[in-house]
Amino acid sequence: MITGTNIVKTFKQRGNVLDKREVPALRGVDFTIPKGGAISFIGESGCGKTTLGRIIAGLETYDDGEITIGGVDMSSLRHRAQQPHFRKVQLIHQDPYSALNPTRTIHQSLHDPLKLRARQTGRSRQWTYDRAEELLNLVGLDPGYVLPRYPHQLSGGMRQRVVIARALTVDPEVLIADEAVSMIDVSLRLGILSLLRDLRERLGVSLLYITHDVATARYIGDDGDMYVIYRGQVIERGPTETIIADPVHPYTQALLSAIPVLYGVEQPGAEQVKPVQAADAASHAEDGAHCLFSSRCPFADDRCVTEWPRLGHAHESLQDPGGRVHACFHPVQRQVAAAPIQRS
Amino acid sequence: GDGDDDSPTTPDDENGAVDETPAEGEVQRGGVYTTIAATQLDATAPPNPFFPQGNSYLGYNSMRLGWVKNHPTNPSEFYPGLASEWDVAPDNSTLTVTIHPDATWSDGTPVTAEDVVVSSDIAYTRGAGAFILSPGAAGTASDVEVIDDKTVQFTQDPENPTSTFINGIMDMVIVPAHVYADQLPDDFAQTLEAARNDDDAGEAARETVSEAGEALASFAPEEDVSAGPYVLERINPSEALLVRNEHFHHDHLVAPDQVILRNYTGNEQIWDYLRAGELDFAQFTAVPPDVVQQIEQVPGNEVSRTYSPVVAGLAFNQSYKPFDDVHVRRALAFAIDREQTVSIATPDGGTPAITTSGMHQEVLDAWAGEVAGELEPYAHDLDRAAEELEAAGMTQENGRWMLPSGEPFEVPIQVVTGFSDWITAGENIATQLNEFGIQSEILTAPDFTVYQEDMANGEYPVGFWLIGLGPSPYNIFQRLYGQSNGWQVLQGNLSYSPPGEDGNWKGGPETVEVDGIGTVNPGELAHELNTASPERVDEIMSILAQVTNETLPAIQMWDYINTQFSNNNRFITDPPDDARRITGVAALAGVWIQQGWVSAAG
Amino acid sequence: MTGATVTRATLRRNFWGSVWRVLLRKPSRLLGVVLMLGFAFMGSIGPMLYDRPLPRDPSVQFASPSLRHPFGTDFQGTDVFSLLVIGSRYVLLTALITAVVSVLLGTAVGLVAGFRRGALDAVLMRITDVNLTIPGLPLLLVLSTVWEFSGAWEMGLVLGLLGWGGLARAVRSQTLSLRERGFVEAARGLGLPNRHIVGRELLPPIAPYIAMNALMSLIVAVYAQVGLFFLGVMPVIGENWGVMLNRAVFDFGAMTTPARLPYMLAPLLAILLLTIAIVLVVDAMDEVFNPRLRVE
Amino acid sequence: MIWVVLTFTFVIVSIMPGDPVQAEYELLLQQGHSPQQAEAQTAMLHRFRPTGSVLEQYLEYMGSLLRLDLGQSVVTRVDVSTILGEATRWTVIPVLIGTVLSFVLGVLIGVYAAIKRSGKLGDALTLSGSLLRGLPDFVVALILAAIFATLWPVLPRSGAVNILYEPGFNLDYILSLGQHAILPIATYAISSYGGWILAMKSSVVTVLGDDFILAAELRGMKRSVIFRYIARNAILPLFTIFALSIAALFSGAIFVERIFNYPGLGMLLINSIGRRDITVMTGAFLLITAAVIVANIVADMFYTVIDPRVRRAGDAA
Amino acid sequence: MTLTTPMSPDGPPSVRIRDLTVVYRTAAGELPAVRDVSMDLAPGTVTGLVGESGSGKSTLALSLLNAVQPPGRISAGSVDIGGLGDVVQLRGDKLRQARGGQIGYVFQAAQNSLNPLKTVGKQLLDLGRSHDVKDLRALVAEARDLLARMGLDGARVLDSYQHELSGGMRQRVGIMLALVLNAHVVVLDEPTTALDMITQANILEIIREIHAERGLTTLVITHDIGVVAEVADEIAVMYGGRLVEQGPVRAVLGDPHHPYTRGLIQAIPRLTGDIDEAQALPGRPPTLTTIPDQGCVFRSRCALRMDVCDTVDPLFQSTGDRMVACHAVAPAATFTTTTSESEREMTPSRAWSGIGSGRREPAADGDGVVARETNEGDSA
Ligand SMILES: Nc1ncnc2c1ncn2[C@@H]1O[C@H](COP(=O)(O)OP(=O)(O)OP(=O)(O)O)[C@@H](O)[C@H]1O
Ligand SMILES: Nc1ncnc2c1ncn2[C@@H]1O[C@H](COP(=O)(O)OP(=O)(O)OP(=O)(O)O)[C@@H](O)[C@H]1O
Ligand SMILES: [Mg+2]
Ligand SMILES: [Mg+2]
Repeated sequence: MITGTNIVKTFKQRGNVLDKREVPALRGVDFTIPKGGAISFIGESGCGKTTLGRIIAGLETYDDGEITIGGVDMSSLRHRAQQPHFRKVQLIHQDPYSALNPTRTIHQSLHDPLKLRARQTGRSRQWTYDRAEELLNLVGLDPGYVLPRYPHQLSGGMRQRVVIARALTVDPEVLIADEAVSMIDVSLRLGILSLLRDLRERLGVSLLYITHDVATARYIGDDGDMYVIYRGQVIERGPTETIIADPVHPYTQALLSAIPVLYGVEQPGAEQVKPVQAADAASHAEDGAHCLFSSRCPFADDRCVTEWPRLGHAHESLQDPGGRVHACFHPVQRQVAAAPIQRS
Repeated sequence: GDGDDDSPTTPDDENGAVDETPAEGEVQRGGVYTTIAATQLDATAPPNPFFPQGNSYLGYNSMRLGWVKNHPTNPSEFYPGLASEWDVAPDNSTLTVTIHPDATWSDGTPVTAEDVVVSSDIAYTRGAGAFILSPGAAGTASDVEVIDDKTVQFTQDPENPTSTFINGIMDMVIVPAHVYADQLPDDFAQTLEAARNDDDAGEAARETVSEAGEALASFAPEEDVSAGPYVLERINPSEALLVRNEHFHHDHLVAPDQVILRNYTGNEQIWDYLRAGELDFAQFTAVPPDVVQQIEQVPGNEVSRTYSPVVAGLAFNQSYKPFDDVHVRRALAFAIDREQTVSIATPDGGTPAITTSGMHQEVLDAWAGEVAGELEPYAHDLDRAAEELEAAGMTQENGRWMLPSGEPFEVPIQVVTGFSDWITAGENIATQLNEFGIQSEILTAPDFTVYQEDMANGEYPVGFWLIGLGPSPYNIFQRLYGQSNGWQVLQGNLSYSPPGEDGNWKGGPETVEVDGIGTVNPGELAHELNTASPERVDEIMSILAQVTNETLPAIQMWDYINTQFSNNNRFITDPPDDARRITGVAALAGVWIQQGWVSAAG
Repeated sequence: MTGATVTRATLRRNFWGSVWRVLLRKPSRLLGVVLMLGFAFMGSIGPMLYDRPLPRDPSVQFASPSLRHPFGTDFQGTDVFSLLVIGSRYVLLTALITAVVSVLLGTAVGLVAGFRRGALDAVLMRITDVNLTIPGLPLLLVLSTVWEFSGAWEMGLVLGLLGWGGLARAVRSQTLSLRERGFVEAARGLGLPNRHIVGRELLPPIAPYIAMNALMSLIVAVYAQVGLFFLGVMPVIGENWGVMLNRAVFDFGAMTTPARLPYMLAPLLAILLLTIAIVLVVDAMDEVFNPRLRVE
Repeated sequence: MIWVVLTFTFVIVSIMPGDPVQAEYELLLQQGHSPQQAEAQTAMLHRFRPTGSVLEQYLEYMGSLLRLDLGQSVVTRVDVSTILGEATRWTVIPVLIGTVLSFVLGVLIGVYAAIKRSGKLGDALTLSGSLLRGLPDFVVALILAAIFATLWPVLPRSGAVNILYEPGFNLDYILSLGQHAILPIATYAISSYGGWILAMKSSVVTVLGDDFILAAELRGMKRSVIFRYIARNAILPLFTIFALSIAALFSGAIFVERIFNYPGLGMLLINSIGRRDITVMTGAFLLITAAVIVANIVADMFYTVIDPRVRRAGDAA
Repeated sequence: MTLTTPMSPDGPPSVRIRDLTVVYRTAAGELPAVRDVSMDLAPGTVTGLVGESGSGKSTLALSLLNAVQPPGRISAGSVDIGGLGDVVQLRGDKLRQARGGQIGYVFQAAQNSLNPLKTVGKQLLDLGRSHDVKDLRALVAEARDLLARMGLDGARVLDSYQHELSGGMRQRVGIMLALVLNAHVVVLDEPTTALDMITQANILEIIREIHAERGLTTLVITHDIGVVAEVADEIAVMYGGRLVEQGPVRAVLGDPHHPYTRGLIQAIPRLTGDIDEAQALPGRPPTLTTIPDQGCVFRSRCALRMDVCDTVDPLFQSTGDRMVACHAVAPAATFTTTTSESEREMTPSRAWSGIGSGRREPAADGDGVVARETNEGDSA
């Protein structure tokens, strides 16, 4: 199990001496990845999803907060000591094209971590070969075909499977899939997604799924929690089905409303919400003084621009048995998600 | 000698006795005369002859009292410059100079005795020639007396009278007092007086004098004021343009209206100019034989070859074994085919040395003609070379000569980058020695400065070296047995330093035994040449010739030939033979022009 | 596994096959390779083929080119071609050492700076800047008055030390961009040691670039040393193309008498051919490596 | 940066062997001066040599540098800045003309080579570009000299201008300047032009692959407009190389000026090294280094001016 | 089934593609990226073209402007555009004028379709001059209007460089530049890829509205069926360089005939309903070199594969309300293979001449959940 408490990350961009901009990427995010469970983070571009994923995978530092992996608090450890823990968390990159070294065969790419593993666990050389084949089989690839090839000789889908196989070489407890299918062909996406689902079932790995495609998040883990994140703040969190069916935060609602409706198969939700402004037009001269979404929110009132709603603040105003929390002063459930057309 | 006897003459009868009553139109006038600047042109420097780089053009816009002839035996013969007469006391103790009555500066003021006095004061600040301020220094001027407006008398310090005294004074640059006098401190005469004393005050005075010299060096006169045939018009980084000085006292003899002096950075540039027929005159440069051919083929070009007072030698540092063994040096002298070397390296620039006496052959004939025939010529003879090597305890194995220690005998020959004749000769010598079984290679110093310093530091066992520097006998042997061999004059007294100290890099023995003469101290003899009577000089010269021939501190490779190029398309440049020998090539063409030996063609 | 090995062998064959195809596509490239091999032979074996001292015939100084003497003879009647062959050893050996030194240094500095970033990067890049800013040739001129780089080793070392900046910068920027690539990050995530990441993940993609750079630095090294000898700031010792050039121009009047041009043209032609060879080979390498391994 | 270079140079120059006075003396002898004349000529020089420990000299030199005083020539006593000023124009002007020429030519041909990159001609142009880039400038200079000064002697191989012409704005003088500068300029142009072709070609190929070019075509923009788009975007990255190339040419000037006996900085450096004129040497080296640094800075600034991406970002700051 | 009557000069033009084949020269010879495609874009409709990566969508789109880039070329076929004639035959200035003038193209990566060194305004002027627009002021005014219509501050945008605009803004600028010269055929290649959800929804809405307002004939290319469903009247599905199915959006989505279309729709996870209904499509899409040169291109992934599929190209022929290229669903066999799904016919097939009428279910507005217009926010 991995938990994060109040993770804060601010990027300091160095333009030149005079120009030091601070980009708050995460503003105190709490999360829990239960063992064997799946959670998902959704949100529009630039809201901090990738940053969070990288932090959890130990690839990025964070400014404040606390991460525990298997009960061990990372911030109390030195960099070297953190490593074995972070190795239990493997990140699967969005871009399968850059995730594999173009100059090395799949065989080489898989064997390096396996050899390391073999050395650590005192296993034989043969084990690494067997394991490589085993893993490729596991992700649905033909080892004989794939192993000797270079990445550019494989299709995107195959590459992404190889990436997953490589992540599995270190027997991770958590896989973080950051938009893992957004660059894969439509017809192949579902294959990768079901592979991830499958791995969760067969190997018991937890999944952290990062996406802006809510439907795929639902596919991966409809039993887990969904976190809706907006400009570095989680503004709504709850069981996936609850969030989709009855979102209360206007941002969540806007996000769900924006998902294209497959007319002919579905019909749009009845109470769709549209943000007042595009994200890029909204003013960013803020901080801490008001709701981050207030400038785009069709329902914002005076309170929204003078106070900053924290996650769970507005709890009392809403009976929520399912464990959903949100950060809105005016939570109203709206049915925005498209629904399948009822047959007959 | 009397100046009037040496008045300028040309072979051409018409132009005889020009000194007395110059006639109009006796030389064809007009045109631009192009030649090579001897020193580096410096467009940024002031036209001041005391500027260290010498940014004035001797013979053109910078004048001396007289022009030193490079006579093989008599160092004190001159062509008249600003002086029309000079009178030398028999014991060299006084020199009385009369300035040409018409001598005038280019700004119209006449040249006077005052100018000469100021010039000699300035000469002291330069610390050379007859104007040295070290107490007790030999051959220095001690008194300057103005006889009348055009006459000055110089007296030599009687303690150490030498023959170089006259030379030094005649060779002094004369500058206009009205331009330069202000540059000297007020009571400069007293300062000079004080500086002769060997005490603290003298030391201080000498410092003052040197400082004055330093200041003078960077003095930039507003315009070029010359008593010579030309004044400087302008200068750019590669050329200087001089125009006729109408006030020059022999202006009617001066043919070219303008003179261009070209800069050069490498000899090859001069070759280019010559090949293009662009130069009316060029002084000596090392030129490869077929380049000479090329140059000769250009219409109008003429090549003249005359005596040059310099000899190229292969000098030894006798601190290195086995070069301390005279047999080894002799073996090398026999082993090297000088004829071949010279024919390959510099057929136009030198004649193979007939013997190795430390003197130019012409000088040798003049001074010691009687011993010349008896000297060992060291003609190419590999058998004798082998004998000498065996005498030095060497043996031949598989055709290679081995030292007594069993190691191969190696002869590294040091030369300098850019000295093409030395390099080519060195390469040829190395090839010859290798063919004879002596391991040899040439090594090059990157430039002359480094060569010079390394040589003085004793880093080269064998290297090329200029010797036989004429015309003064003293100079000739000073080169071989002076400071570089351990003898140097300190406060007028000769002292000896062992090899490796005080610049003694040759490391030759202090005294040598010579057949038929006995023990000889070559250093002392060489020093004596400065003051010796002519008879004594004769005697010393033949002894030293023999000493040098037998002990071989250096193997004489070739006597330089002064190869001069001229082009007669625009001007006929036709000086008498001995005028081609005027010391300091810088002066050559300028002197000829003012003497009327150059006239415009057609 | 056997299946895989077989396929790997095929792949390797394919690689050489593609090299061959690339060479055949333009015969000029083949020429480049042949020339390169020729120069390698000339520098390594060539000098051994001649008896020393070289035979000479003072009667045929500066003979014009003929069948016996393709570039004529020199001032002592020695065959210029044999001088050229013997002179190639120093030139090529120096160039090789230079290339090795500058490539090793440049790659190491670039990789470390790009991979480590932070303060070390800043320091290394400062040094690189200095290295890049100091004008090499003038510095060499000044240096040559202090040191005599008479041996090929010293010369190569000095040239190498002066010439690594450009590569270091390029390698660093490539490393930085590769660092952002998923596979480097993945290797970190998998806990692979830095040694592995630098050696196995970062180096291979930039290796072709480095190789091409090494070849180009051969040219630069030849240029620099021959130039130094040509200018005469280096000791003009007999067996070197630069010395031949120097003597030809400054001592033998090659620029004045056309008859002596061959002596100058011989080393010029050698440099020209070497440049052509390297350029052609780099061109071929570019095509062999780029479509497959282009890093950008 | 300059300081590092400077100190480095100073140290090297200080430990340099050789004595300018001795060198001068022996040269005079070789020219046929008598030892006395040679000594008279050189005696003064002894006083010009620097005295004191290397550290003292260094501190003094640095001190005067702060006052922008480069000292005086050890050999001639002329202010180093005067000497450098004189030499610099002979280097800078031909180098600039050569660079601009080759830049224009290289850029045009580079564009052509990029457009025809799959054809034989484009290939040949590219290859010739790499060849010329690889070819040392002294090779180019020597070949040019051999052709135009030796085999077919139509151009001078020494000097900068004929002294007979009155300096100033008159036709003769300017023609003479031009005639002397042709070969150096041609060398600079030829030896740098290959680099431009290659740089421009690869830059154009990159830009051609950029979507906005296709977009412009699909919007029916005129060819000339599209060409302008390509050219401007492709040239932009070349400006950084421009600075570097000028730096390279300054080094190349040493060869070019030596071969054509052209009186610029390179020649000055060689001569001053030969004469062990320490202050001039340091000054020349410093100037060349400073030129390189300044060229880099100027290129950066220029880049900022012409690239709106950088410019506007800078404005915002 | 389609109306191909040429429209009056003022109305939206029609586009008729016939037997279009586009080949690319590769190491293995010239390979067709688009083969024998015939398609009609009815005047005034939005047609959505979907297909996987490499199926030839962009190639087809470029063919509409006769702008296939080397090493590709149109090797056969024609593209007739109402009022223009066969674009494939156009050359030189005429062709250039047609591009931008009559046919607007919004680039696949519109993010990068602007010259980074020039302001949008300057590029607009370049465009105007290229098309010999006399009144440049009017052009600028028109551009400003269009931008304002899309919710942007026109003056500011025109004065901006590309890097100062966000992805969504650049895309809108792209649309503006495609329309500002009054083109009536508009091709949008992946107009929303790389935009986030909310922006995408916004852009799609704009496309829809402008299409209606200006009377356009629009082709929207995407690999996202959701986008087509949102924006298009008509859908065309491409696979391996062929058109495999074309018909009214709702009809096709509700009842896909071609096994590929069906698989594709099934492979999309849905937001609500039974998530496990989603089924992955086996196999992987062909690339240029692996497209079989005879027989059905989809057969290797097809559940309905028959022997005839290996050898005979299925005809792209009309079955009821649409065109399908499949042996298994050929007119005669249609109902034998799709009977189980015939009930889906509930979606009313709709004429594409009606512009956007009633396509979208009206948003519930009773309780104040009114979707505000985007443009209001921007100008604020
Ligand atoms: N290395 C970095 N330096 C500076 N800012 C950064 C850096 N990485 C991310 N950011 C900024 O942090 C914020 C969050 O970025 P992040 O990549 O986590 O977003 P995201 O939700 O993954 O977006 P997307 O959906 O586009 O992938 C953004 O504003 C981004 O610009
Ligand atoms: N320049 C080219 N050279 C060779 N083949 C090409 C070229 N451009 C495209 N192709 C090939 O043509 C086929 C169709 O490409 P096209 O770009 O039209 O596909 P697409 O459907 O637009 O794909 P995407 O969704 O990735 O944009 C692909 O197989 C592609 O590999
Ligand atoms: Mg992301
Ligand atoms: Mg496409």
